[in-house]
Amino acid sequence: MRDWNLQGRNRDARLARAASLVDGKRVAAANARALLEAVLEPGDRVCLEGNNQKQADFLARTLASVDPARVNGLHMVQSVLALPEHLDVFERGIASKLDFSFSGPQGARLARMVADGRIAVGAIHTYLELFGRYFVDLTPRISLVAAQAADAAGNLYTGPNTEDTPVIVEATAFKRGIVIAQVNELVDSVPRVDIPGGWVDFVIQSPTPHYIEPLFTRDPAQISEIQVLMAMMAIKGIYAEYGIQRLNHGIGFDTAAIELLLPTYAESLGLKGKICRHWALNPHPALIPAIEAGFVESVHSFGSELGMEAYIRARPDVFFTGSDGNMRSNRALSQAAGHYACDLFIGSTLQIDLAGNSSTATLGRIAGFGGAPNMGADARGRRHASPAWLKAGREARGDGGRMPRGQKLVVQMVETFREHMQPAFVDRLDAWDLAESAGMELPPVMIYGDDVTHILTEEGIANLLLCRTDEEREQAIRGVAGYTPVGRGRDRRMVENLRDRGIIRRAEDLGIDKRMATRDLLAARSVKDLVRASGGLYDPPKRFRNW
Amino acid sequence: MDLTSLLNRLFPDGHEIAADGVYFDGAGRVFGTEVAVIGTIDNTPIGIELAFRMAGAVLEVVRRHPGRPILLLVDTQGQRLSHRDELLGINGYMAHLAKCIDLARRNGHRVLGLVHGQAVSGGFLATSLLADRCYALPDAEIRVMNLPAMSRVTKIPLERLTELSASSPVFAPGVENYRRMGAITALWEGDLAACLAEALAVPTDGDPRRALGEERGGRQLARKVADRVRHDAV
Amino acid sequence: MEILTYEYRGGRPVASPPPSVLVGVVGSGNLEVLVEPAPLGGLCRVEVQTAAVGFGATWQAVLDDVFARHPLADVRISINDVGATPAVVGLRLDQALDAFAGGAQP
Amino acid sequence: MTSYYEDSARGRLAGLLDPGSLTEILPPTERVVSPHLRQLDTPAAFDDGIVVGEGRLAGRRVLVAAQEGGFMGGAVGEVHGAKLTGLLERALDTRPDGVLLLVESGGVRLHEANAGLIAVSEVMRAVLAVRASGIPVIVLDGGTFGCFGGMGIVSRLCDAVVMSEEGRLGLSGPEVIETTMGVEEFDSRDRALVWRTVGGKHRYLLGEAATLVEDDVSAFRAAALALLDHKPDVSLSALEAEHAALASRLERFGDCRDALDIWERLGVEEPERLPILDTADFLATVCDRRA
Repeated sequence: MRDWNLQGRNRDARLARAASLVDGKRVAAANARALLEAVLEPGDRVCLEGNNQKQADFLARTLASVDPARVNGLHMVQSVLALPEHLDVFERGIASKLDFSFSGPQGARLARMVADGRIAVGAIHTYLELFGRYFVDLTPRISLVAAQAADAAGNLYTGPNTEDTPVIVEATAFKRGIVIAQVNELVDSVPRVDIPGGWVDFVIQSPTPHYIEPLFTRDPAQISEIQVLMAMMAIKGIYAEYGIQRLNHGIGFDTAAIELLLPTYAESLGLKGKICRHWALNPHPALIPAIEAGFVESVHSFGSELGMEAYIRARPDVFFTGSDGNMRSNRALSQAAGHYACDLFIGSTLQIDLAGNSSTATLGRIAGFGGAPNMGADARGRRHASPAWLKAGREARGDGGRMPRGQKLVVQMVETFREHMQPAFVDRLDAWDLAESAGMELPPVMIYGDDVTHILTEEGIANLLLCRTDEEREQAIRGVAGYTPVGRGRDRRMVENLRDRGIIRRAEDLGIDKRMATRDLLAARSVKDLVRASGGLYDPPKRFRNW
Repeated sequence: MDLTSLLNRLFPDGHEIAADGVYFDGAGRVFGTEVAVIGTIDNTPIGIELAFRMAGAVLEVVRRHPGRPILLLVDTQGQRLSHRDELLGINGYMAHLAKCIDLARRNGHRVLGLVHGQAVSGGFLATSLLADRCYALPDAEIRVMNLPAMSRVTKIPLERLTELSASSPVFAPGVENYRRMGAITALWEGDLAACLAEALAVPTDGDPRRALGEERGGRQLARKVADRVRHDAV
Repeated sequence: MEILTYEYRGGRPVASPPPSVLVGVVGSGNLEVLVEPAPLGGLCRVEVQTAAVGFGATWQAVLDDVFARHPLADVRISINDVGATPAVVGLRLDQALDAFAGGAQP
Repeated sequence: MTSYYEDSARGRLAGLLDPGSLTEILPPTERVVSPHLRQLDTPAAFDDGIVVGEGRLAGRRVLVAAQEGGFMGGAVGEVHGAKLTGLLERALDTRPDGVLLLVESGGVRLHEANAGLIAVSEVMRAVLAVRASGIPVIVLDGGTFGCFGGMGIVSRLCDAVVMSEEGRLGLSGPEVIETTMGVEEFDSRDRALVWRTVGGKHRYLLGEAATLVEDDVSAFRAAALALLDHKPDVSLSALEAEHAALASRLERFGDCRDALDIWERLGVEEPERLPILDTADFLATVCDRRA
């Protein structure tokens, strides 16, 4: 008779091997390496928690220090490669295969190691895809996660940075895997239960608190007047035009400028209550003035942001907070919310081609995707209507009697030249060369051209929804590509025609006086202004201070 | 040159100069003239204590020996680079030293500087560069920054800096460059006592360095520009 | 460093121009623009000193458009540039030439 | 309210002086640029990063110099320094009510390091000559790049320093100390540490800054005006008093390793609160606590 519980029995065997190291569920930090060597088996699929914010850094160091003779050939399935240890495990032969989403800080080293054959990459995913595969064909055998605190029963309290922990633990615990958590403190009772103790096998108090990167903090002092101009165009030419109520913003100074113009410029246009009410967004400090001005009704977050804790606690009507008063973030759910429940995504990119495909890939770096493609893609499965979604759909499909359907607004916002005069518009994305050199099956495209609805540059807005032919689309893109070679290659007559038809709109077409585009328009011009706007509740990380 | 032989050569008629670690002061006699001496050795970094101590010594000369010439013999690799010195306002201590030297000048003390080891940046600024005249021994070293470090900071290729420094005295380390720029009046060689006596005898008036730099072809613009700003009608 | 010169004809002189207008700062990604009246026989002359080498065609395109917006004659425009993007170049020139044509120092 | 921190040198002067009263000497149209930058393939500025001229402050005659931090961090080169020296010497001839130095400088410009270093020493002597002639020299320090190197010394040679809390004043910049001595000595990325070490509030508490104002050009204007009646005193007794004050600073705080230790020793309650206080609250909190 077939044994239907091999996984359970294997789990029991692993736990038995670790029995001597455990006191209840607690394992001393000094025994962490021994624990991993006891419970891991060669070839295991391992999820090491780490994203662009929170890091299970102690467990990462510990995993990188195990004996490769005992633990090897691991298959890492993790959101982000952020720490050197995430690649050290491959260098030491502990792991050999990788499925992941994002590797920004380690992108160059990853590319070298892939080229050297030290890492076999399964696939590069978006967050939601990878989380999805945790429940289908990439279920972790062992998960190494991070939390703020644990009690004796193993109940975990994550604090505001809940992030990926629930989805990782759920996938592991309910498939007879093993969950090991590093925690900053051991407590008698946790302030709230983010992960039930029954889902957690081992708890280790780490010698130092887990690292959190303040990735979403943008110093308003660095926002340029060009970015102010582009933000004015976004607000007047897109947000007001479509009545955008529910949205997500990418990271960057371009979108921070929009956030900081809501209480000033958008207010002056009478848009309060008409735009930007509901957000799937990390708690951007730059959003504080808009929240205080009454623009924002709700914000659900993928993760938290360092320094925003007290402010979030004091604004429970806006943020999702627990009985302890602190935020509960959740990357998987916020990604789903951003995909299905938002009408607009706006973000920056590095390169856009003539078909509107955009990519942040550069040669010699495998950076991955993160969550932007989940936000920056039309939700084909969406069925509920909203005015913005319907208007976009009408513009795309015309009134030709086809089946009515809406469309998500996906806006790419770029200056035509980046730093050092690198053009943002190109004939051919670097992603093609990267795919070739790294042996990828697909060029790593962040947002596909057929999902992009608008391209916004300092020269104007190209509404791709209204383009009816590939040629129109190309000229619309060239028509906002400024003085880049792509922009200079425009057909001037056709671009003027597109402008007459409202497909291309310049600042003056939108009634925007460029001379108004100064930093004086920003609701906060420094991090200190943000602190003031928060009534002293925002406590920025010290690297962002000038006081 | 070690301090003892330097002092012996400067003051063949004898001196009472006491050293305390890297610091020394006292007086020496050269051809019958009593000269106050304040200085340091061992390329010492000048932190707040040392700046303060030198300032005190200058004030002491002004109080007790009106009119006595002062010879600065400061050997320094520059200001002390430390968080604690910045915390306590090292720039204020340096400025205080400079003010004391200037006070001495205004009160009729001839102030001379002699670079005998190193003279670098802030340590040079607050001391010998404030003297009426500054001299140097030929093997002394004067700089703001060496060329490799300068290349790193300015991102200008080292080869380019090296090549240009062969003809331009404007940025590269070197006593001769500072002489051409007018900051070093002359190099002292041979009979140092005679050099000192001669320097003490030359009348001084105002800050001659721009004119000197122009005359020697090291600084072509400083005098012209300063004069225009001073005198142009507006 | 590269030095570029451009000349435009067909503009009109400003009736009572200010002695000069200066806009911007010679800092990274920025530039300074100095505009002065000059007896150039109806020409508008632009002299660019730029740290970004090899962008002559881009400058030409940007300046063509600037001249189309501000067709001035007997004007000398001097630029010190540290790799400013065309967007910033256009902005500074608009600021400078608006002020010049308006006859008042900004 | 116009932010002094964000403004350019020319913008600051425009807001500081009586409207239209500035007459610039060697303006950009004269094109007195640094010849040394060109040699090193580096862009020059038409004013070499400093504006000098004559103007009026509430009707009173002043000479002014404003360094532009955006150009090479306000660093002093041959022309830049000579403009400043010439301006100070002009005061000896024209005897204005005061000289205002709007400093913003990382110190000596490395591309012309020797010329810059000597120029700073000429500025130092010129400042002291102007003060000795009875004309006050007032420093305003609230720019983005702070005031370091030789200009940090120059600032403390003057009659008074007006700072905002955003302003910084020191000798060696934190990055220089970190690069040379290591991150343990001074972590330049820890901006809270940087500001409580060299920022306006600490400088005010130590007595290095005479006045602390909001980051507002008109606040700087008011503070500068109030200081114009200051009578320079460069006598032996004045320097003896300064010497005693610096001795007492060394004695009281010489063993302190952080500004918080100093503030605590000054009798400030909850010193860790000081950085976040608005200027007005800060001044009220520390009014009788300065060194």
